[in-house]
Amino acid sequence: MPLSRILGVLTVSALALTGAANAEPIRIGLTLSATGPAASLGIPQRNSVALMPKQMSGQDVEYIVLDDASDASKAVANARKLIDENKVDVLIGSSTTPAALAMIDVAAEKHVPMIALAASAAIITPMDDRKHWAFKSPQNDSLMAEAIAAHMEKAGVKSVAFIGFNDAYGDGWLAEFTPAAARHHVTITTTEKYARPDTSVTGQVLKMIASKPEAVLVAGAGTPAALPQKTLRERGFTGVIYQTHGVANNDFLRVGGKDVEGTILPSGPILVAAQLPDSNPIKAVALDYITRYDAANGAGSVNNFGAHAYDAMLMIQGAVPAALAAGKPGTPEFRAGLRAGLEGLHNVTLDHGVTTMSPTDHNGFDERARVMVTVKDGHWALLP
Amino acid sequence: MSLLEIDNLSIGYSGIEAVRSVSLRVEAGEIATVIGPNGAGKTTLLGAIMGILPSTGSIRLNGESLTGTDIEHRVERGMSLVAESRELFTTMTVAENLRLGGFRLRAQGQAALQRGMDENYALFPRLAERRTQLAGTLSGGERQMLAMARALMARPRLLMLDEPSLGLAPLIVRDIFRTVAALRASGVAILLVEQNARAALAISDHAVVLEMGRITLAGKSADLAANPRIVEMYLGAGR
Amino acid sequence: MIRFWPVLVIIAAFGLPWLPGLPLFWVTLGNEIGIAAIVATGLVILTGIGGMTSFAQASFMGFGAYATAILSTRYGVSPWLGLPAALLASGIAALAIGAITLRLRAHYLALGTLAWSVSLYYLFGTLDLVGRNDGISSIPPLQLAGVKFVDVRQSFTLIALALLASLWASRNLLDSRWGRAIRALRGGSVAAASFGVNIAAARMLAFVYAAVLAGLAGWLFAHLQRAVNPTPFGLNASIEYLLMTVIGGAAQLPGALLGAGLVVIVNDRLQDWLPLLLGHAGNFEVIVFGLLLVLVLQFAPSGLWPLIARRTAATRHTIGTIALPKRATPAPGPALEVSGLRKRFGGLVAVADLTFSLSAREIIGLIGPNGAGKSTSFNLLTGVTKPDAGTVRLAGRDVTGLSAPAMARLGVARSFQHVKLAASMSVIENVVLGAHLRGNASPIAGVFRQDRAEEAALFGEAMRQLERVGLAELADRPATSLALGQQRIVEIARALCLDPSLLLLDEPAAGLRHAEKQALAELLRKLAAEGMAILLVEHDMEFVMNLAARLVVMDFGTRIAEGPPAEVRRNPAVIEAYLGSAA
Amino acid sequence: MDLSILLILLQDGIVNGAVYALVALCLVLVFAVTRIILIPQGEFVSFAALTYAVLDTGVAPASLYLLCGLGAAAFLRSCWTRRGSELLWLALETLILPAIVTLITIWLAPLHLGVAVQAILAIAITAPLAPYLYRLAYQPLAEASVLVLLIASVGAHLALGGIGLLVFGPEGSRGPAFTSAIFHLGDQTISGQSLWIVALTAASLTGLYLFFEFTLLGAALRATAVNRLGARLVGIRTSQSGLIAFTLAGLLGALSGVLIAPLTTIYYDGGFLIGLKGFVAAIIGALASTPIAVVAALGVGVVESFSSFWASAFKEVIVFTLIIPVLLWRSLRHQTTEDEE
Repeated sequence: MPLSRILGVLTVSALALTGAANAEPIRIGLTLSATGPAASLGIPQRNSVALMPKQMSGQDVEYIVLDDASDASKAVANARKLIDENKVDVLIGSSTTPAALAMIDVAAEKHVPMIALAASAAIITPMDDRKHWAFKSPQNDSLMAEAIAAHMEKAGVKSVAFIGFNDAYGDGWLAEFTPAAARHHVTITTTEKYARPDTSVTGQVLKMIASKPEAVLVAGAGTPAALPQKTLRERGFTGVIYQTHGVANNDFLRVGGKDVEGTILPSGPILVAAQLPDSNPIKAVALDYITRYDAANGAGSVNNFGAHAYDAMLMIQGAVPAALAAGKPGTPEFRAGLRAGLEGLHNVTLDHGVTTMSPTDHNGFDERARVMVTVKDGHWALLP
Repeated sequence: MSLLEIDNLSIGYSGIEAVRSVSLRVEAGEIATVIGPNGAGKTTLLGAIMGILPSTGSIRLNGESLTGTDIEHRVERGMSLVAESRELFTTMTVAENLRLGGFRLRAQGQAALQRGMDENYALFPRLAERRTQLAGTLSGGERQMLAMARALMARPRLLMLDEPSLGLAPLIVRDIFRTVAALRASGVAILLVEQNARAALAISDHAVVLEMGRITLAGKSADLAANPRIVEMYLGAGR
Repeated sequence: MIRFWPVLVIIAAFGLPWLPGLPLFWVTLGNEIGIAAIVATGLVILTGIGGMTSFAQASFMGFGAYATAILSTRYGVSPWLGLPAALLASGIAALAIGAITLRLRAHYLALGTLAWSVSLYYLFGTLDLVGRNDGISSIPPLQLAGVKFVDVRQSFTLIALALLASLWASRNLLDSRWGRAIRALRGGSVAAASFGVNIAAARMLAFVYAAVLAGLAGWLFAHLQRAVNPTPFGLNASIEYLLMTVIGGAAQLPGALLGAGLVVIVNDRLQDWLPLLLGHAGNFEVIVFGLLLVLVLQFAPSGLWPLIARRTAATRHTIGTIALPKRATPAPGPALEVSGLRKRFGGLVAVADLTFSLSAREIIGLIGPNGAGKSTSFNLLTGVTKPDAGTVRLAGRDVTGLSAPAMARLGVARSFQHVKLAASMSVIENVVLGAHLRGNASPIAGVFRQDRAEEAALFGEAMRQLERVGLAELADRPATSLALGQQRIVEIARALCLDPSLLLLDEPAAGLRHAEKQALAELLRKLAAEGMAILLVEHDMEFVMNLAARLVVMDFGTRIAEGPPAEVRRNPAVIEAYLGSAA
Repeated sequence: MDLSILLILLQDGIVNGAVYALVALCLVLVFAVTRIILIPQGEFVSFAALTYAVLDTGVAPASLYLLCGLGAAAFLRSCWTRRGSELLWLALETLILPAIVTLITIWLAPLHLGVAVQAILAIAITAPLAPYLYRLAYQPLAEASVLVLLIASVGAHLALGGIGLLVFGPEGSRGPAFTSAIFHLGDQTISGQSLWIVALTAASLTGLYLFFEFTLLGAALRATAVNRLGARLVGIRTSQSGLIAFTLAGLLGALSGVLIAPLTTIYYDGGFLIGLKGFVAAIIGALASTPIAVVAALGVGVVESFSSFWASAFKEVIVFTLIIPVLLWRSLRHQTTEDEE
């Protein structure tokens, strides 16, 4: 049988298969880094799935959660599996920037919207055909980096030493913070790296102290970010220490103890939701999530990362009415409608801020999405 | 009942049957020897009796079946093998090698261990001189002595010796054979595998000839030494 | 039908993914399996067959992936041109790393590659050139005639063809002159070196070949995933490829596919089934996977493929009739002169001042008690061991201290006291190893099957030698399934394949029956008559005394007597030392 | 870089190196006796550290489940192949012991009896995991090749890593220091905890030395390492030797975990990198020589400390590439013509 004929026959039979779905629930597929180095991000995100609504706009919603072990190729495989096997309408994930970057192409190829839970602005900028289908719920690193640099300038800090994770998180922060610091006339005296499981950062800390900075910025996530700070204090550094929003959970306070008192960091408002003025619409949304998360996972267990996943769901919830108008769940029309709906979100309040998306901005946060926070008496305190 | 009773023992590895249906007996307090050409399966036979190589057939020591048990169990039951390759602990001292030889009797305490060491030093004075030397630095003859002494430390009921004269000077070979002969007095039964057929037949009570994995002749050593075929094949060249 | 299998396979590669009713995700899984299987195929050759454990295969995959990613994103080079670049990048990386690391043996090598793997992972994550930890994204997909390979079905075809090509090339390689050298590395490298195989080169070949396959996988990965970053090229990934290979059955090519398939599918299914079983509370996949891995190894320590196919059918070899060129018949005169040869091992003098000579057309017996230094002398004469003092002359030329392959090149062939045949090879494959130096096909010729004429000639020669020693009908049997005596004869056939001028045989008659011994003696006489010089170590006095013109008797590394058999047998020193005196 | 920085880095390197030394020692010991490359050694370190940290909060740690579970699994796996006469002893080791440890922990944990009690409990909970793991994963594979044993190690490491995440969660913890004392030596400060680490490492090394040199059991272990067949021929059960080696590895691993817990934050998977660095040292010691491995471990600690000062981004690259020349030098010195396994 000639090859062209075989291909012809096969193509016809493949075509017969498509377009069968109807009256389906809305399927949301998540690939999260629930194991591996980014597990401290992925686990609260997975825990948040349990809090998500089972219905949106009267439609049943089904969540399918997969673990990508913090591995980009696994995340891509998961994305394909969720789309091809589970027929999801929208993807959420993954937790880290490299994994989210790798998923963009699958989303674009399959015409399925995805909402990344990673911070790097590179996921959605510069906007092009590939990123047409990509959205993201965490604030851009640049927004946070800008806030830190601005705070430094306001506080009269002229020089800062940088120490970050030797991975995408640390790299991303360094890339964003360097221009932000320049804009606010802050010099970076030295940039150091360390690995998440390192047992000692004495060498880096000595190098930083030797460069005589007025402040230090630690770009790490979760408890590992406490190590440089503890070592700095141990070695007698008395300047201000800035952290990133990646540390915003209670484990950081537990491990950091008295050494993290006075730390300054930018964060989503959720971290200090109770301290927000009642006029802030975010307060109610965030407190609702916090209450339910803590009820399910133990008091004080809430953190920023879980809320990013929850925010992704809130974004979808906001876009579903538009999508339903375009088509039934499970159809390409629905997915396209969902994408358009996400892009059309206007003044939607999330745990981390208020988003207004546009064809060029698939994150949509403004200044309301970050507050400056400090650690006072072992608790997070909102800075005016 | 003989001390060691082997019936229908066959040993095969990598597809070849190296030893086929061998049966033999060793009586308490006697020396038995297995002679035969290179590659006839002599070492394989001892390996199987000791449990190093898997085999089919029956092996009984003092009436107790050892079929399917491991090496360590057979040591516990009173077998000792001095392997052709000696298998010494080369980076340990002579004294440590001997001490470990008495591992089977560790429950009897330090005094018993020391007594055993003294006896063996008496049997092999050369070892006493070298007790702090590493086994790997000993000469060939001394290694053989150490291997035998280490085996004797376990106070075995059956001592198996694989080519004890291998690569040793005639004078030392003579010493070793004298020692083997003398051990008979201590009551241990000995199964000897030896290429030096003349020496082996001279000190043993019974002998078997193993050729191509089969026993082709068996009998009293003195008879075998006089058997014309044996004389031609294994002894004859000397005349 | 069998002859059309390539066509069937290609039809499957194109048609399978379009099969009606086949879930699309299975195709995705198939792609994942295919890429992993290509890497694992390299590991079969390197680890399972060559005996070198590598923890760096994912790193080599990284070299390939990054090479094509950089070229296609920064320089706009066509992805198709990225393929040779990827293969070259991983090959060159392997060559450089191999040059530093391959001298290491056994587990040192394994851990050396582990160190490379960790350090390369961090290097990928630190270098701007490769996009640091974020890696490189927006890699263009492959295109053919305007069609972009973005759909997993199209990718499947491409991956399947690449995998088939890898398996085909690997099979060809294993079935070639250099492939036999690689197959002999495990357990037979001393023997292989004695027949002129450059062991270091064979090791490097296996290392680079496996890396190039990993580079191919990396190229596919980069253009199908369209984003690369360090994680898929880290230590964990390397370990996963290794465990796929071991689970599948490290020593067989199909094991690579089986292992890759099992690991990928089990991982995927666990992700689906475990939450149903244990709830969503935790991630049990990795725990269950780890336990399964241990259990599988406990029940099948040599992998699963051997359980499925007990033994791959023997490869058919074309037996050519064209004779290989022969060495010029040596001029009469001393073929071998040994004087004052000496070797110590630690405190033990194994050979002390050994002196004797041997002419062409002469058979000499070297006798002495076990451990007298005969085998050591053989190793000294064949270059396996270097002497401490003394000289060895071959046809008048000083060859003292030459390596084993160099000695082989000069026409010295040998057999071994402890038979050294590669267990994984058939009788004729072992024999043809002896003719290694009489062929000159390169590994690349082997991979592309351009060596068939030469191979046929080599196998023809091997067959002739097997016929000569009377074992032709056993040619296709696994070598180690023969009786020990026959294995010794196989070694003689292998030695004859070298077309030697000097033949050293270590106990060739041990384990032979009477009639076989007579046939062997006849053969040796004939060989001597043709001009060969033969040195025999033998315990069988009847055999050696009837055959040898002279006997050299050794004891404690020294020559204690020399002369015609009848004379030696009356020598009192010989009687004392060897033939045994009463205790 | 001035002298005081140099001294601080040196001190830091030695303290970390001391922990690597304990790990390296276990790897050398286990490999020599059993031919197993014990990748899960790192897990013993991190599990002990995390257990120690949890105990400080006055709560009975979830690792007790692991202890009892693994014990029971080891019991079942060993029953399979065991003769009846040994069952009692086996049950004592794999069932009764974890039960006792669990009861004592539940009783003592809320009482806040101080770091010494917590440290001992943490070791008692973690150390037995090693022999259980041996019974479960490796004993049935005793005669397998080094490669197969290595892959089995990978399996054990994967499973334990997953369990670690389940039991301890993704975030790290720190344990309480044994002492908050700080000593001043010129302008140098030395923390009491560092001295504890160096002292206990030295004590463990001495203890091991005495055990190996002066006890019959220690000699039996060395004998197994030197010559497995020889050891079996004098009646030393190699599986027993393996069990003892694993027990020691578990004890020392747990000890290193408790020692390092106050110095730094430990994560469920943090032991792997500590293990890898111990590995580097063990490889330099060529998996056979204890003194070289210890010196190499200290060297790795110091190199790591200095490279984190000079080029922190390339620290791991430097540490792991460093072993290549050492390996080369070793392999050139010990040229062998032997065939590969």
